[in-house]
Amino acid sequence: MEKNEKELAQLIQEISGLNPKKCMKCGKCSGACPAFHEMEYHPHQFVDMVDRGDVNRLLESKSIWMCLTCFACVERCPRDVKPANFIEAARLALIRQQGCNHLKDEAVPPLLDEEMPQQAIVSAYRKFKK
Amino acid sequence: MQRIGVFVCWCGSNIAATVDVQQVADELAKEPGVVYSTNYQYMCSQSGQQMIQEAIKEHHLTGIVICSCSPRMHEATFRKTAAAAGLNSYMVEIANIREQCSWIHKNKEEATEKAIILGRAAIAKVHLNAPLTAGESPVVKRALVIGGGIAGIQTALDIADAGFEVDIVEKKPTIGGKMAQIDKTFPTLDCAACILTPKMVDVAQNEKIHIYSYSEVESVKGFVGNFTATIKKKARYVKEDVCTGCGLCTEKCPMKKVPNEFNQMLDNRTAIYIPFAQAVPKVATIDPNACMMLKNGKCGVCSKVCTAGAIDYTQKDEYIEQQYGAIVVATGFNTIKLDNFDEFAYSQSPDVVTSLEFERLMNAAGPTGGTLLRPSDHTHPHTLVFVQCVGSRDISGCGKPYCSKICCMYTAKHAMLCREKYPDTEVYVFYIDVRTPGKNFDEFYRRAVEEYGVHYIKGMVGKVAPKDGKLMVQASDLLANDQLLIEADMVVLATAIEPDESARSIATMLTASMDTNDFFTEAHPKLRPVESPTAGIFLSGVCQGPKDIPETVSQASAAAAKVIGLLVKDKLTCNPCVAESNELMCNGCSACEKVCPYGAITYSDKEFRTPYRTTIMRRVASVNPAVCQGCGACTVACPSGAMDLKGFSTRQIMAEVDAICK
Amino acid sequence: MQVEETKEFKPTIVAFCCNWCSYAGADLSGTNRLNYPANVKIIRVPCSCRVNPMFILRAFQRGADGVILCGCHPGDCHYTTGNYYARRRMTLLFSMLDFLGIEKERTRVEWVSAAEGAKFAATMNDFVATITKLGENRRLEDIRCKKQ
Amino acid sequence: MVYSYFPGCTLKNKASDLDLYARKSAEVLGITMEEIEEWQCCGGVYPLGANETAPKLASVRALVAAKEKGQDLLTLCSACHHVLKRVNNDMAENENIRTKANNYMQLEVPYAGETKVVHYLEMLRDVVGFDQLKAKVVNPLKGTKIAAYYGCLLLRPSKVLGFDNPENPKIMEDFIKAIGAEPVIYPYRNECCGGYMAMENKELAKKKSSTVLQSAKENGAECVITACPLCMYNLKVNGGVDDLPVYYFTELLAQALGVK
Repeated sequence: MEKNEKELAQLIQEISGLNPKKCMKCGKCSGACPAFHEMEYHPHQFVDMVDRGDVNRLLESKSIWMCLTCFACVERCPRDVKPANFIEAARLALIRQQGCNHLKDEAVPPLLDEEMPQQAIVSAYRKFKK
Repeated sequence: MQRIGVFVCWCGSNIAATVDVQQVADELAKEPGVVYSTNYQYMCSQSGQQMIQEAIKEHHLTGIVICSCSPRMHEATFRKTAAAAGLNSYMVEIANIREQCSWIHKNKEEATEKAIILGRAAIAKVHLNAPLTAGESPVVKRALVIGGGIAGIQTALDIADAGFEVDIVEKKPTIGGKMAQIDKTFPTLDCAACILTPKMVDVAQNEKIHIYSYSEVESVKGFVGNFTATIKKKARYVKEDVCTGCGLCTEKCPMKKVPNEFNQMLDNRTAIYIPFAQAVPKVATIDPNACMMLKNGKCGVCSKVCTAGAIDYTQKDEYIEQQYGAIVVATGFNTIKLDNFDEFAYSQSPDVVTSLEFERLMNAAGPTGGTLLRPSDHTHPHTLVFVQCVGSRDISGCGKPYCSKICCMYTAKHAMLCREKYPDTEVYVFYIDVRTPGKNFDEFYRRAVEEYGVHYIKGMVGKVAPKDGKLMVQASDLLANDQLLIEADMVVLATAIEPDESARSIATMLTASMDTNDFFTEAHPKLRPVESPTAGIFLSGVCQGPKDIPETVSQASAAAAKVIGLLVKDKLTCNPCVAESNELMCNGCSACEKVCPYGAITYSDKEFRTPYRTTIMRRVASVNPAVCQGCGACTVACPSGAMDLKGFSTRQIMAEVDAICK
Repeated sequence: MQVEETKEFKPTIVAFCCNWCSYAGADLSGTNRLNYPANVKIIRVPCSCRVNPMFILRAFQRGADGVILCGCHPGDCHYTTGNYYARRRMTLLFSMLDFLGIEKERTRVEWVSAAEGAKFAATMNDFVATITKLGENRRLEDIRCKKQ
Repeated sequence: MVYSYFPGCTLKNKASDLDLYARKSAEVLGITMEEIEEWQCCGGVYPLGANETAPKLASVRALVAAKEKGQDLLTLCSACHHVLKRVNNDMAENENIRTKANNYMQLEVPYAGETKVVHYLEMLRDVVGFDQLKAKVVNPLKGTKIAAYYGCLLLRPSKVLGFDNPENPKIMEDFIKAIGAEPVIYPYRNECCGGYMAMENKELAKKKSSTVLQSAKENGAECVITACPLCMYNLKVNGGVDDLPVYYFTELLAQALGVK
């Protein structure tokens, strides 16, 4: 069954287990984010979009796949909002659906090189697909 | 057995229209103990009151019940009436048959029945009433002000103006507090020293005010009107009454590398020092942690150069005991430590400063003589970044959950002054919200933007990275939805403020309550904002919550007015409806003491007789009736039923319950 | 078939109101002529924290069908913290009463400010309706105390 | 002191140096590292979703194994350390996850976060002591200017990891001093290297790692040390600063202790 946008936002909140309303929109997350310029929507917007239920645009954008999960936003947030967790929840809401993996198995081999540690591959698998 | 009189009021038709007053009077006349019952058109009128007084005398009544309007309306009236007829005013009970009966019920039968029940409850209660006398306690006509900042200064001046003695206890060597460190004041940009130092001089010259500088309050005992405080005068190794404040010692002292607190550690002072030129009292103080003479007996230069002979290396701490009628807390604030905010590189670069440090850097009497120079290399900065809300509004545990209130305005001031003095600078302010409620405040902020060209950016700094002597400021610009990287010369952090570290121990000493942030709680957040719930303790300035100078001064004067209102009284009448402990039943468990919001309950060991002519020492609670406000929290906390509330005793309330449920 | 005439059930309800907020709120609902049933009888106490759990047990013992405690809103207590004490004590008492089989709905704590006359009336109307639906309280009533 | 040791997949393969030198050094320092039997991959990343229990089970197994031996659990790889510590914290504090994980594991005694997870650096600081370490150094790296690179996973979120001040850490700097070298403080030592994005978005990883290395170099570093295989990869392959070698901290430790 197709979920409408509001339900999807609700689902993302549920997966995150967090409350986006705690955000006071200071923007420190976006001030701290090292991947900011890779994103169309930025950490403070993630939180806001989930809160407002405006998530279709977010889930379609490449932004959610750009998060490095470096926890700079989590560490520095004065309100304990944890933007990174919302980003991950948005990813999970997507990749838990059939055929929605961000990383396809056949796409992996060309991305590898001799030196690449297992850790990178395992992490990327965990972060990008189910 | 009481002889009770019942008086049912018609209140014109207000009661009589829906309640059969005759029937009520008749029914209540049948109650045990009721010897007289009547009804009348207007009980509160002159003739109604006269009727009550006559009945009291004629029927030798020991208690009366008035069935009328709410006690909130006329309880005081009828108490006076009773007292005038020689009946103790606490032998009066009101049955509220207007607001809580005739006005809300339409059915006359129902309303009459309810009025009778309410009357019965009041009769049941009055049976158990005992005459109460409001106690009196004397008032010592002297006030103690803890803290000598602008709040303490203003409070002391106002109290002294009314003719009362005031003592200011200040832990630093001089009064003046934080305001003395500030350069200019918003929104008028007066020089802080120009408006503060005359007040400090007024304090020094006022005969009614005594300053205990470099002193701390050691302990406080007693209660409203009658506190006893012990003040510790710390040894300053300089005879206060001999020192002329010439400052020669401070010039000659060889120990010149002591961080200077007054300049926020931005430069150094000597071991013997006078914090600043306009200090009050203008007396030198020796820092025992830095003085070579005090540490290892080698030096003594100051003593040699002092022509007045004021230096005394053998001075000891001195303790002074003094009585006070009222105590004002004006302990003020400090900026928080920035250990949890290293993303702003405060500990890594001297060019990242707090706003209070910035005040000193802009101040003509500051370490740079008022020329804005970077602390690292003493060069002129061209790009300055101000960061708001550093540690304020932070619930992550790193900072403070509240808004520090003053930062928006002082940052606007700093930014404006910066642009005014140095038009070649670029000034950026990163804000979350700009909060400028206050007279001429928003206009001031807008002037900073519109006339002085300060760049206000909605967003927050995420990281400051020192690079090649510059500071790379990475921040968000939420309106442009962008992340900026600004190459700055200085970063100024609007650091959150917190209550002074002494506040908690002082609150404990005074049994004054505090909130979770260590701000003192006021007796009522709206209606009694300058009083502590503990009687006789008053609050002035930031110790109660963040506030700016105008607000602090108005609160200080308000606190002074409250103190004066207390000190003009020769005696205090106490509310007689206070808690009372039955010592025979008390088991000394402290449960009541813990719930008492006023610290009215104390424990003492008392000797009791036991059978066989022996005695036993037991710890028992006693309530100070001058301090108790009569809430009754202790009565319920008491596990042994020893604690009761006069006027609302357990038996009285039970009797009402019984009467209603019968 | 014999039809017994049943009397309309009119519950007895005791309301404890703190002097500073709720009692004033009750007065205000009177001033504004906002009706609520006559079953509610108010006992004035200085603060909600003066209400001993014993008072409530006593009321039930003596035949009350419902007891409601009204105090100042959290943070507004005249005595700073009294209503917090009351809230804690009542939470414990009510859960014990619940355990004893006294329906949860028979007891209630409400915050009514001096300005909330309408809230006071609405609360009482609702409470009386609830108790009326529940019927007579038999569980704790001491029949020895009952007047025949 | 005997530790249960969780090496993790990368240390068995690409990052075998990190593991090898750690073991050699531990021997000198009187620390025994007992590798947990049949350990499973921690997953590399800590699952952030509130309702993800299964991906945490591998870590719980390792934690339980250490608990059964009555030992603290020693880790080396930043990622393993991060995941194990956070899962352990969940087991101690998150009732929902604890209940689910315990139901799944069917242990005789339920696990509630009793094991202490210790990073090798923490062990050096708190158990061996940097002063003691200094005393055991035979080849002090005199005068070498070393930049410590922490990355993200060791430090953040600091409330759970409790490793060091997340914005101004000093544990690695103290380590550098202990082995006789000179630490270089530079602002980007706790910024991300690009992490697992190295696979999908190499450009981003390049940008991030070169910022780090350039900052280290500008501040006079002669080499960089790290505790994370992925950081090592990014700095080396994507960092773009060829004349700044990157080592695992254990390699320099072994060198200083004379067991390299």
